[in-house]
Order: sequence, then structure tokens, then C-alpha cells
Amino acid sequence: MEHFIQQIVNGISLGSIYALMALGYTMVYGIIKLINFAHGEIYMVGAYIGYALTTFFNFGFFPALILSMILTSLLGVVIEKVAYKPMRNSTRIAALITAIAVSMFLQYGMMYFVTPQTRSYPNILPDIQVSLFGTNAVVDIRNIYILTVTIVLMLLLQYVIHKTKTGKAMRAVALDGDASQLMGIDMNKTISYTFAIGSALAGAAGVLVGIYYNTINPLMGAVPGLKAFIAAVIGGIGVIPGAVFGGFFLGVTETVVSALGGSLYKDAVAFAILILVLLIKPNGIFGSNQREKV
Amino acid sequence: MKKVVSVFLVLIMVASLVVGCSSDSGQGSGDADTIKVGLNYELSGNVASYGTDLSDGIEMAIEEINKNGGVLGKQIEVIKMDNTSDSAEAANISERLITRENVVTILGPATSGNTKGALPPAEQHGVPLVSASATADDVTVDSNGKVRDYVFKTCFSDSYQGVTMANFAYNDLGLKNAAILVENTSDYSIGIQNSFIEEFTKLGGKIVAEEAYQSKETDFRAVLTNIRAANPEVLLVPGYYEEVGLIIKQARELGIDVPILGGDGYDSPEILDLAGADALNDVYYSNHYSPMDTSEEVVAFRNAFKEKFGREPGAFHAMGYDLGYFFADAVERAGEASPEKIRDAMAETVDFKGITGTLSIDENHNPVKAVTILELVNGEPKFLKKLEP
Amino acid sequence: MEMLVVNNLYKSFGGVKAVSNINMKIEEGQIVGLIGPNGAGKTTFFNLLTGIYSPSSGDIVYKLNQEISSINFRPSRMVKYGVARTFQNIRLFKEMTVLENVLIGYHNNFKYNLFTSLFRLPGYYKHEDEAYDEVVELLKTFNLYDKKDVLAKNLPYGEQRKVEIARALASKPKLLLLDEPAAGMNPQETRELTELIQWIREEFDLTVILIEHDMSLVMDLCDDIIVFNYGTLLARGTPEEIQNNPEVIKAYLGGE
Amino acid sequence: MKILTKKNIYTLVLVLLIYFLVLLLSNVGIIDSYIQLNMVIVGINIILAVSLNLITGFTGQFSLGHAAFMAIGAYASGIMTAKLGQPFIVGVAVAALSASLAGLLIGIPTLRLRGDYLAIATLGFGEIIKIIGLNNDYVGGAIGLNDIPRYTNWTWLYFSVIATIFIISNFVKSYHGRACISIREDEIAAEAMGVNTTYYKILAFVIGAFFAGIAGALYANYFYFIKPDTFGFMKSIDILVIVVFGGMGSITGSIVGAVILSVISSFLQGFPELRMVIYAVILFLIMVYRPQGVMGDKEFKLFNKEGGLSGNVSSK
Repeated sequence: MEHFIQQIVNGISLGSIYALMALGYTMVYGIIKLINFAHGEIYMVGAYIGYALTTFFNFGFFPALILSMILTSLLGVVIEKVAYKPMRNSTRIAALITAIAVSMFLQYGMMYFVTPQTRSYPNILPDIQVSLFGTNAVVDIRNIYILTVTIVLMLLLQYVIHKTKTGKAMRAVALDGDASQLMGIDMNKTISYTFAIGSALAGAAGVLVGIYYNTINPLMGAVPGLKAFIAAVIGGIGVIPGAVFGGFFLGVTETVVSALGGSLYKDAVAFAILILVLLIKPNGIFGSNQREKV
Repeated sequence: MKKVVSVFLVLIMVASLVVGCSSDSGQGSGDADTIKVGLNYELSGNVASYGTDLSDGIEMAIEEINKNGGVLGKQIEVIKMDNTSDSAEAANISERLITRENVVTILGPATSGNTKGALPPAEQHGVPLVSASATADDVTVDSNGKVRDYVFKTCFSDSYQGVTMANFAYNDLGLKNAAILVENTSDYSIGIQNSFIEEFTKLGGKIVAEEAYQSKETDFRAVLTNIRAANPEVLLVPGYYEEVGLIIKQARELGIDVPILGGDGYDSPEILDLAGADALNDVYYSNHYSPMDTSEEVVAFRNAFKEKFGREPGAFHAMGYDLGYFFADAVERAGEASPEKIRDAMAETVDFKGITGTLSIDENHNPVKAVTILELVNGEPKFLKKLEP
Repeated sequence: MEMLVVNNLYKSFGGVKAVSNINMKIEEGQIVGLIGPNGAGKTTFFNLLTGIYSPSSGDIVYKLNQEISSINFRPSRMVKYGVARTFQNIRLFKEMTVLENVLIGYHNNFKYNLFTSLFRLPGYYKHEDEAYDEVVELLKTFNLYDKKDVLAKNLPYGEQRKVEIARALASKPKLLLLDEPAAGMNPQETRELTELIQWIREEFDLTVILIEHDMSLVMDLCDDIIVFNYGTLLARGTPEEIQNNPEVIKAYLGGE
Repeated sequence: MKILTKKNIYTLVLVLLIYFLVLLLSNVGIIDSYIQLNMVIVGINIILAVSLNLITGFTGQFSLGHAAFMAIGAYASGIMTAKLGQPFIVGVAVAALSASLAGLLIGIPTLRLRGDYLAIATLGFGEIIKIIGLNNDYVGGAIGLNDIPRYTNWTWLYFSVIATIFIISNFVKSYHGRACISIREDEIAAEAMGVNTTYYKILAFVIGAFFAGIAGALYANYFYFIKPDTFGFMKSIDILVIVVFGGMGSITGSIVGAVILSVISSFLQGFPELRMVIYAVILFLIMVYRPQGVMGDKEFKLFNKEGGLSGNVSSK
């Protein structure tokens, strides 16, 4: 039993990271229909910014988190303007390859400047373990931070999307870009906002990962980026609660698979679930089915 | 349809010739004034951190050698290329270094897999290839048991470390139930694991849990929780410091306080940052040398490295550094910078003294060197014992 | 001889009835017009006839080469059964030439096998030549021969409609379903189209069902007119009967 | 007989001429081992790109798992030749067949998925294949399979490339191939015209995988050593880049793309630290300035219909 509780705790921490990143993925995909492969790299950059702030400037947790989110949101906007905007009218595949090029550029550009070596975050959060229900299962204080920050950011995002004008514009553009432009919505501005918010969330995930796992390197974004995308697709791309669900679902599934002795195959299981979900519900669990009009 | 075929042919030829000639500049001029050595390393891709460390170490050594007058009165010229962590690209670069850049020796690559990719051209053209980190047993000896004429390594074979640690766990620590957490994307890690299991069970020990992780993972709690449930007396984690640091930290957090064993992949100052001093107790690993060695050469190396790069050197730096000197030593003894002579000199290496210990090359082109077992006490490596070969 | 029988056909999408309680029989060799206000379920009915949708209840039976019921309908099989169609929003293969578009219509009439195609055995040349000749013949009757190598997307609208009809004809159907063939055409083009449809009915011995909003075309061309309203069959009759049917007039004029 | 046109005879002569010319130049040493190695890389990339072009460029099925077919081919041939001591022809045949079997399998999701979703599903498939390879001790797991005999030579390479180009370009110009293209253009209309889209989508995957399997066999039996990592996601991307760079739906484009990208890659070997950064920038610039690829969907023709030299670019 305590074994099980421990694994669920492990899974939820992992899942909240996936969920944060999946949110950004899902928003960007919803609005410009581009698999933004550079999203994982924005997360990496966020982790490095957090590292620099905490290590060299002695920032605390929250200032570092917030400044890092601001800087990564700027980076996201710049990437969109420089790289993706010229591709808006080209084929999906060309846009996808552009995204991959941006991702490689950030990975190896970062590697050139900071070397490929791993770095470790300073301990800016107290190192406390709490044992759960008097059992052997432990929760780290940082788990609690991660989970809290994730939930707060998600609630904030829900508010922005449903209650603010920008958020409504985003939903309108995601639904029908041309029509919303006719209704006077500034497409460019809305896309920029989307990238800014999505990238800020990735940046936050980067800092949280740095603090939680203590290690960062220039290639750290690739695998979580892919996993976050899987999470977004499982939940139904473009659907905010779907991304959150997908993230936690994937995190818990991976841990459970490992717990059952399948650690060697946990990525394979993640992909297999993805394929299964797509086959059964091509638009994801929370996605609405769309039919092409004949 | 068929016209398509013909176009491709013309193109393929033109391009191949262009590729072939574009880098021809070095031909003919490389004989007289410098000795060219090729570096075939992983500078990008998933094992870039190992490749960069090693090539930094080598370049540092060569710089020193050149500053001190070079070898045989000539300067050593380093030609460094990035094999992108891909074994076919490693072969391509070996081929290019040999046929276009006319190097007398190739140093690298970092991992066994890429070294296996890189070595065929060296064998065909008769140019020595030496790796300081390709630990797999079949790098220097092919699957039929025949020694590859021109391939050397200056690091332990995986089997050697695995056997050493199995003996250490069973005999010295007196522990019978071991759990293993292996990096299943690393041939190094699996190599140690396999020989450990073989030796440990032969001695009478029992493997109570086998779990795996992948390179660049950061969350090991799930597998560690499983290991905790198996109640091992000792845990073998044959990996590199990048992940091992986190594994030890997370293992200790989960309350796994049994001894943890590993190999030379642990040797990096980073491990302390990653795991924290508290977690790094009761950790034992085999290594080439003790980084706390106070001998003059080691101290000099550490100081020079810190001055150049502004941080503490890790095992890969030290091994790369030694590889640079190993090469220079062989050229010196060969008396002539020709690949064949260098090969012969390398094969006859006896008691080459580097900062990572003294080594001789055996008939299988593997090093014969003492293995040191270190214990981490509050993150500081302490010399525990040295096993002479 | 009746060649199409529709019995108690219903189709609903998420509770909304798009087509309900349709019963009809269509005689061989006729040109049938299907008219009705927008949203009356005409295109849905076409999609049911061609297997793109399957009925919620009721069935459709073709009595062409063999008797086939809607349980066995699949879009890709309809051509084999002898049913070909065009689309309301032209669906040409835009990056393919006119000739290639029409060759796709000919798809099921090709006889050579995959092996012949991969290794370009003699059968390839024989059958491709045959197909080429037939398709070119068809293009000539549609006055499209000199445009055969133009990409479909580069044609003017009216000609795109013609290519779509030619493509459908290349499958050698018994029943041709035309979804608003005259949409977007000028009066001159519409007149030509009317003649063309009449001509192909004779020439290819076809039955034609067409959805059309251009009443002059429908009245000139059709032997029989069916009127849909709110997914139900409102009226059926000759052009004169329909023109004088008060129900139809009411539906078209809206309200009273 | 239409087969014996002037054009076809010229092509045949040229094909053989080049074959013997390269053989001669290799024997006298003008084409040395370095050029040979690059020819092998280019040749394998051409096979991969042309076969992926059939799936993605012509049939419009967005695949990010092509490296998996190559992996299956490489391992199949590696097992046959290195472990079971079979001749190369057996290795190639088993490689091609087992890869096309996998193509059949991955073809099934295409029945329900399209666009980016299909891309992600194929990516997942590729990763699953890689993970199976990593965990299979028989083929060495992460350690890889070493000492595979080198059977790939100029003859094998050349005729495999020729066969790939010959068969796939025959295919796309037959009614089967046109059916595939019509699926790319408009799946619903293709269905309505009687094209069995299910069959053709799977067929494209099977044929594409077949040749990718051959490419894998050539790879394994040239480089002596294979490991699962080689055939990861990035390899699939590399192949896709060749196809897009050359031009989707252009076979000559894939050939030109494979050659140019190899040249770029060789050129970048000289910039060890910045190699991938420059590559990323080049990739980006290509996509911005030439998103339709070098050739668009046009083919480059060396001979005109009558058989004279024309060298013009014409629509296919």
C-alpha cells in the first residue's frame, strides 16, 4: 500500500511538469496548428535562466520563477515573429521542419555558450521530506511547491482564457482564424499573446524541474517536450483541461508502468497509449469530433 | 522515369567528387613540419558532454606538449571533427581524417558504439585509433576473438570493473543481496551490469531486483521505490555521474540507505552538486586513480585545468589529457610520425605514467592498470584500496 | 424499369433530423431534378446515396448491374456499382492535370495489376494507351482537350465543373449524381451545360439525378422533379406540375 | 514495342556506363574509400528519401517513423548475415520483407488518422521499435550489433538505388500511383471516384517500408555496426528534411536533396563546435525561402521524348 502511495506521489509530481508544458503545446497548436517542437527548448532556456538568476544573482524561488517566465515569454514571441510568422502560409511540413530547426538552433546554440555539461541548481528551497500518513511513503517539500505552482498557473490560465478579452480572442482565432479576423480581432497580436503565455508556462516548468531534479543540460527539453505533446494529444489538443488531464495521466501511467517492473518499456507504453487513444478517439479524450463537410 | 535515374547518377558523382576534393587542401603539405592527429568526438548529439570533455582534455595536453617543444622536434596539429554522436558519421569522419587530412592517429570517439563505427577505416588504412573511454570488450578484439591491429583503448574494459565491484561487494563488504539499476541506453552501463551479475552470482550472491533508466532522465523515484520494496543489501548503479548523482539523491530521500556501487562514470566534481554531500555516504566506485591524489603531476594538472576552464576537472578530462600524452609518448618512442611505427610503439607501451595511473598495453590492446576503489564520505572521495592487475 | 428504390430513409446528426421519411423510386433513363431551399437535406441525401453517410434507418437499393442495398455501400465501391457523382464545392485534384483528374475517374476500369505497374511490363503500355484514348475522346466532347495538361486549380470555375463531370463519366456509370452543376456559371455556360447533360444522357445511356438552384435549367432539362423541404419529400412531378404546386410555391416563397 | 524507345535505350546505356565508369575509377584509385563511403551514405539516403516521398510526398501520409523501417531492415539483415551466416541476398530479402510487414502494421492507423495526428502516431511507432531494439538482448540491446560482415559494395548499392528509383517512379506513373496522388489531393473525392483509399494508403506504406528496409540492410552491411540509437526520431527527421528540401512529390528532388544535404553535412564537419547551429540555420533559411523544395513537384528530365538531350525541367 505504501509502495502504491509512493508511486502515485511520484507520478503526480512528474505529471504536473508534463501538464505545465502540455498547456503551452496545446495553446500554440490550437491557434496556429503547428507542432511547436521548440517548446521543449523554451523550457530548457527557462531552466537556464532560472539557474543563472539563482546562482549568480542569488534570486529567491519566486523572483527567479517570475523573471524567468517573463524572459521565456519574450523568447517565445521573438521565435514566433522571426521563425514561424514567415511560414504561416506554407505547408504544414515546411512549418514543422522550421520548428525543428528552431529547436536544434536553441539546443546547440545553448550548448555552444554554456557547454554540454550538466549544471546543478543551488538549493533554494528547504530540503524537507514529509512522511505520508505515518507510512514509509515520503513527499518532498518541493513536490508540494511544484504541484501548487502548477495548479495556480492553471487556474490563472483558465481565468485568462475565459474571462479576459485576449483570452476570448484566442479562443475565437483557434476556432476560425479567418472569421475572427473579419470580426476585427488582431490575429498577429493574438498569436503573440498565445506564444507569450505558452512560453511562460514552459519557462516556469523549466525552473521547477531545475529545482526539483536539480540538474539541467542543453538537451533536457527534447524528451519532456515530446512527452508533453503526447499529453496534449491524449487530452485533446487545443483543450486546456485536456492538456492538464493528459499531463497527469501520462505522469502517473509512466510511474505505474515502472512500478510494475516495466521501466524499460515505459516510453513504449506512453507511445502505445498515444496510438491507442488516437485510434479510438482521434481528437483526444476531451476533443470534440469534427467531421469534414462534404 | 529512367531519366530520373540518370540525373541522380551524374549528381552523385559530381557531389562525391566535390566532397572528396573540397577537403583536399591538407594533402601533401602535412608531412614535414607538423604531426597531425585527428579527434573524432561527439561534440553534438546525446553524448556531447562526454565528447567535449575528452576533447578538451586532449587539446589541453597537446597544447602543453607543443609549448614544451612538441614531439620529435615537431608541433602536433589537432584536427577536430564532430561525429554528432552517430556511428556512421563517426566512420565518415575517420575516413576523412585518414584519407583527406592525413592524420597519423585518430583519438576517439567517446562511446563504445561510436568507436565501433569509427574503427573500420582505421583498420583498413592502417592508422591507429585510440579511445580513452570506449569500454566495451569488443572494441579492441572482434567477435571472433581476433585482436584488431590498429585499435587501442586506455580505459578499463566494462567486464573488468564489473568483476572488481562484484568481488568488492561480496568479499569486502560481505553483502549477498544486490539490486541493480542500469542505464539501458548505455553500452557502458550494461557491460558493467552483465559482468557484475555473472561474477556476483558465481560467488554465491543473489540479484534481488533489476531496474533500468534512460540517459537524460531525471525522475528515478518509480524504479527506486521498486528497489526499496525488494530490500537489497547493496545497490549497483553502473552509470554516469549526470544521472547517478540524481539517483543517489533520490534513493537516499526515499530511505534507501544501503551501500551504492558504481564505476569510473562516478568520477566528476558534478556528482557532489547533483546529489549533495549528505547523500554521498556509503558510495563506492572503481576508478583509474584518486582525484584526491596529492602527487605532483595530478596537482599540476588540476591547477592548470582550473586556470584554463575555471572549474574542477572530471574523469573524462583527465582521461583525455592522458590520451594526449599517451599519443605523444608513442610518437616519441616510434621515432617517426608514421602510423605503422606509432602503432608498434603503442602496442609495446610499458608503464606509461599518466595522471590517471600507470598503464601498459597488453596483447589484446587493452590497458593493464591498477584499479582503485574509492569511497565517498560526505561527497569527498577517499582512497579505499588499490588492486594491482 | 426502376433502378433506385428508397424506403423510409432517415438520417439524423446528433438528434437533428437532416433527412426523414424519404420514399421514392427512380426509373432508368430519366433526368431527375432535386430541388428545395437551402438546408432541405439535398446534399445529405446525395451523401446517403453514395455511401458517405449511412442511413440512421431505412434503406436505399440500387438495381443496376446487380441489386445492392445501402448496408453494403462504401464510398469507394459506388463506382463499381455504377454510381458516380460530382460535388457541390468542387473537389478536383488541384495539383493534378485535367487529364490525370479524368484518369482517376477511369480508375476502376484499369485492368493491369500491381506487378505490371511496378515493373512496367508490356501490359502497362497497352492499358495506359487504351485509357488515354478513351479519356481523350471524353475530353474532346467536353471541349477540354486543349487544356488536358493544365493543372486543375488553374482552370476557370465553369471548366472545373465540366472536368468534374467528365471525371465522373470516365468511371462509366449507370447513374450520375450532379450536385449543383451550374453553380457559378454564366447563362451562356449554363445553356451549354444543359445541352451537354442532355447529350450525355443519350450518348452514355444514363440516369441522372441533379441538385440545382437554377430553375430554368431544371425546368428545361428534367423529366421528373423532386422537391425537398426540411428533410422531407414535399412534392414530386413533371416540371409543369411542380411549377403549379401551391405547397412548393409556399416553401420557396417562405411562409404565407 | 514501346519499351525499346530511344529514350529507354539511352537511359539503359547511361546507367550501365556510369556503373562501369565508377567501377573503373574505383579500381584505379581515383574514387578512394572516402568518396566511396560518401557515395554509400548518399545512396542510402536516396533510397530512404525516395521511399518516404512515396508515402509522404505522393500519397500525402505524413510519416515521422521512416527510420523505424530502416532499423527493422538493418537488424533483419544484421541477424541474417552476422548471426546466422546467411548470404547478403538473404539478408536484403528478409530486411525488405520484414520492413514491409511493419509497413503494413503502421499502415493501419492511417485508416483513422491524418495530418499531424498521423505524424505523431508514426513517431510513436518509430520510438516503440527503437525501445524494443534497446531491450532485446539477442541483438545486443543498447550495446548494438557489431562485426556485421561488409557486403555492401558499389554493385549492390548502385543497383539498389536504381531499382528503388525505377520501381517507385514506375509506380507513381501507373494508375495505382495516380490513385495515391489523388488521395493526397482529396481523399473524399478519390473515394467517390472508386479509389480504395485504405488499400492505397497501406500499399504506399508497404512499398515505402520495403525500400527503407533495403536501405537498412545496405547500411548494416556497410558500417559493420548498428545500434538502436542510430534509428531514432532524428533520423526520421533527417529523411523528411531531404524529401521536403528536394520537393514533395518529386523523385529527382529527393535525389538532388540527398546529394546536396550530404555535401552540406561534409562541409560542416570542418566546423566542429558550431556544426549543428549552422545546420539549423541552413534548414531554417531553406524553409523560409524555398518551402516547396528545390524541385517543387517537378521532375528534371535529361532526355526529351524523342531521346535527344534536353536537360529541361518539366512538369511530371
